[in-house]
Amino acid sequence: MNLTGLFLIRKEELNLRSLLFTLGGVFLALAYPFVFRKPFPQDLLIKVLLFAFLGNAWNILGGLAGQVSLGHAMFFGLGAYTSTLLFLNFGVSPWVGLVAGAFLAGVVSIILGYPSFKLKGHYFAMITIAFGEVFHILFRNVDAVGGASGLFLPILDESFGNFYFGVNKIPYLYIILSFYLLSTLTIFLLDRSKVGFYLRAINSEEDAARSLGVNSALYKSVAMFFSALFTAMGGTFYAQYVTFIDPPSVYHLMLSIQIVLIVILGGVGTLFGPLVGAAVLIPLSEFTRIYLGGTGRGYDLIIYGLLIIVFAVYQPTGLMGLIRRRK
Amino acid sequence: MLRTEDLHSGYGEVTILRGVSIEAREGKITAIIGSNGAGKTTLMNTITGVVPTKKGKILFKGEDISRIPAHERVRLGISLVPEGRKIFGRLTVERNLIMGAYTLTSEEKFRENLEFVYSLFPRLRERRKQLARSLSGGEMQMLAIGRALMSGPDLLLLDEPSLGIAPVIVKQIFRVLRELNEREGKTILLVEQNVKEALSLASYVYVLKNGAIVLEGPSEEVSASDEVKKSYLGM
Amino acid sequence: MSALLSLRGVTKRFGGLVANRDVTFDVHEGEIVGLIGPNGAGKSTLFNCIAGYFSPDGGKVFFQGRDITGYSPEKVTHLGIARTFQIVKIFGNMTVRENIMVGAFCRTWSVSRASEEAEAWGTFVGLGGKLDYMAGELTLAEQKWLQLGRALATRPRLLLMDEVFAGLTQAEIKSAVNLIKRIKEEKGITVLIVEHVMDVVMPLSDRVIVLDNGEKIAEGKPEEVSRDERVIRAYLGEE
Amino acid sequence: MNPDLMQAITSGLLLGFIYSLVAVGLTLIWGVMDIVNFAHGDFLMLGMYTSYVLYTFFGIDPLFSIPVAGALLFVVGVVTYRTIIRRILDGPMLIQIFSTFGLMIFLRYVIFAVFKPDYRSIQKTLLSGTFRIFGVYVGIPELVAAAGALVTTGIIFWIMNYTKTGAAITATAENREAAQLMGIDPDRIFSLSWGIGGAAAGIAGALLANFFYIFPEVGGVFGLTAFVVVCLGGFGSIHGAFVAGILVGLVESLGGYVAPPEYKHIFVYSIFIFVLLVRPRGLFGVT
Repeated sequence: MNLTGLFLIRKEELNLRSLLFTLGGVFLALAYPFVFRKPFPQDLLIKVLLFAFLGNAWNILGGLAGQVSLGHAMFFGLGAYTSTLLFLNFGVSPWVGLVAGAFLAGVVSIILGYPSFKLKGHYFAMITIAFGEVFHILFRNVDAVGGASGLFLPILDESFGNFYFGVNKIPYLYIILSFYLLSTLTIFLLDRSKVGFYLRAINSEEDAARSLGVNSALYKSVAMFFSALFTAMGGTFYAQYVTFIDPPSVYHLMLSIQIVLIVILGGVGTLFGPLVGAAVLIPLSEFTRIYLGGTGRGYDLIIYGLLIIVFAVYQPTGLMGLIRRRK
Repeated sequence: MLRTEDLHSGYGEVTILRGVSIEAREGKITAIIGSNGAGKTTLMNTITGVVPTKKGKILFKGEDISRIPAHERVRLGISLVPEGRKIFGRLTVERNLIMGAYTLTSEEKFRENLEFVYSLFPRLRERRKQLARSLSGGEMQMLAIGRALMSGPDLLLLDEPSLGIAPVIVKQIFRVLRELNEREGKTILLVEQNVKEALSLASYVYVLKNGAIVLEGPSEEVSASDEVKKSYLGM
Repeated sequence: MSALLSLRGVTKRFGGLVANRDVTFDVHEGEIVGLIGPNGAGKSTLFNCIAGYFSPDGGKVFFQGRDITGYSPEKVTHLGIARTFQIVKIFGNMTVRENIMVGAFCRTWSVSRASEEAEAWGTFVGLGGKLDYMAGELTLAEQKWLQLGRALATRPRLLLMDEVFAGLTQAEIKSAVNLIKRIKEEKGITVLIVEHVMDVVMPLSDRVIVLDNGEKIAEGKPEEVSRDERVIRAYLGEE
Repeated sequence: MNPDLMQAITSGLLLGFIYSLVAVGLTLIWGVMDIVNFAHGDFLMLGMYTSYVLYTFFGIDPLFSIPVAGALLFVVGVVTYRTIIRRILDGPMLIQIFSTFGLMIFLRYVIFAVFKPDYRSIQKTLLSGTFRIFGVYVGIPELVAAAGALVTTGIIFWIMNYTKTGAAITATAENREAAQLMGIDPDRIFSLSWGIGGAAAGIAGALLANFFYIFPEVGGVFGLTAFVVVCLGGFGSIHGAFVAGILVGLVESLGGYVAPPEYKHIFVYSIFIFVLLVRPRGLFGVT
């Protein structure tokens, strides 16, 4: 069997125009830090790409397989804590920590996911909240992992090997860009393989899928594994970028919510939805925080809340749905 | 009392009834027979408004009710005993009957109807404090009929009252229906698979097939027709 | 001749209700068998016991001599039993081709291979011109053909069909009957049809099995069965 | 018996009655229309702030704010149903989840913006002080709150089981179509359920305001606990929520007794996970 046969690539997806479009996008992202040289806009793009990446990760489970998780912060936190603790305690390179954290999150996701997959709809969403909260409480209270006061990464030599670049944001930008591209490519290929067909079938009519020989528990686990793996990578990236982690910043329920919200805003199950959602929501929340929320009064979150309600009621297919309708 | 004219309806995109015109005459029992999937239940649900009318009219006492919401049609005097009974298992027998009288405002009328239903089905009185889900299939069917009678309807619709019930109870239920018609003068429209019972009970019969009426007439004529045998036994 | 599918004393209860009681019958290779009975006779329950959606409380189900009692639906499909659903369950947000491909993936990992098979089966069930339509846009009848094509793409030896004719017009029923005959004759697939409407199944079936109140009350050639006193009573009511 | 243990059991019991009341409101909405109200805890928070505002600006003792909070949150519940829930009732599950999530965030941070994140409390109320019985200290506000919660739960229980309206709610929950055939307007029943659910949370909040800290995120704690209670009691079961509320109150309190208090919620969530996986219909749920 030849490898190309494993993926369904339609001609219209590989024409010159979409290729140019993608390359153009990548080029713009690469050139961006040379146009916007201040830290704020650079930081903004890094956050947009980070959340687009997390949105992609969530989309594998939520968008493709249709399993709504509201506990993805636990994988993010696992990634952040694994690499940080390995480095602080054993001097392990954050890159190794990244792999270790991703793998750990993947394994945890299967252990927790397999029994949970028999729960449908709201019940699955609720058990993921509970798992997420248990992780949150545990990390807040166990002193060996820093407890409530969190963990600081020490200042190191700025190098790729150390995954540390001080105030220079450009390398971080390129790293998260490549993460994002990697996740997008993975979803693109996954979606066009047998696994993708199976996940969409499970999402649409699980009983019918099973009647066609789809082992739904197995394939949901596969989706959960990839989803957790990427989310944990995002966690490690965050830890290396911000150099400080504590339970409220990496394990909070609101983080899980924010990831899902970005996907909903962009369009659930779409390839570029998370990027569109992040590109709208992250700047919106950053700007409202700066211009309205100087005293930490949470105006940005009021707008968040309203946006969610409005989108839920009037535009459930997200921004991608809007764009498509225009066509 | 009730007449449908060129009635079309179905679920979403799917059309199941394709131009059904029937009439339930006042004081008579009318039956609609037909096999599974013919559209009998859809017809009942369209008359009560649970399934929306796509085209055509439903005239009740001369007025077109096809655009009135389902929950308001009860007040007009239409009551259905739904397929599969659909009793409220989490409520007691008596509270099921209270639900049947939901639209009644007069306490006196309620008492009267309750007494009437208990006199029709003494078994229900014995079990009035029990949760309805603990009843047997036959008792549930009695409860469903009693519940439908609680609103004091002018037109009683029944969807497959004999389904999944022991033959003895079926006989009893059909006897009650006959009584309701003969003594109380209730107008009844029922849908049945149990062809023999339906033909003996009703004065006028329609045969529904694939969402359309293929045969109609007084029950003696219909029972003599070969068409019925053919539809049911494939001979 | 050993049987392709054998049921031996299958019993299924729901709470106090016995949906199937001690049902025993065989289906042989190359047959079209009708499983008929009035509403509530327990046909669907029995069907689900064979297809792996219910686990029987008593008795055994054998397929090609292998005990498959209590197997999961996906495992049953891999062994060579495919099914359709009475209430159509298509993947509405996927195209016709993609729907059938999900079935074809049962035997291959190759997308191009699955796509080719989807074309072949799509054409076989008469949807050749609509391969790239969204399945949700099809008419009810077309969705039923799609279910059939999708099930066939798993390359079954036995096809279970649950009330395929319900809700179809006369013309559609005719083409369904033709299709089922072709499934048997051209593809050599054994068919078990669960059906309520007798007039369609009788001429189509080589043999019929009649259920009433969860029990098998008759089995045999269609013309014999339709003369059977118990069957007539079950259908036309108690005397 | 060990006095500390007695103390833990007593406070767990008192808290449990409040949990029951909060959960009864949540389970009612869930049972009737299969919708999870993630903003339920924030309804409770609004109830607390109602008391706070009436006390601070008008000098009304929180004891008398209880009916006001109940009425106000009844309206909030009905408005929520009419503006949001009605539109998403048949929508995809993800959207159903997120619409009330959006409401939760909105309510929480409107209060946050108005009242700042500070922890507040109402001092010098009519109900203050403690008394000692069998070596156990019992706060009068806690005791009154527990009694109030018990009475309110009792009233809801009575409505559901002994009135025609309660029967109509149960009937609609069980079979919407059959309820319509009785002449019941499901839309009205849904609206009413949201009203009662909101009022239960509002009253619980006003009862808590007598002794509990008041802050914008307080709903988070109670909301999540209410989910646990509802799940344990069986989704949609009123008496299940009542019993489970008391159990969860006890587990939380005893958990804080046997292990460091920071971990007490772990016990609660563990029950939640365990019940979901082993017996998803809860202790008293109907399938």
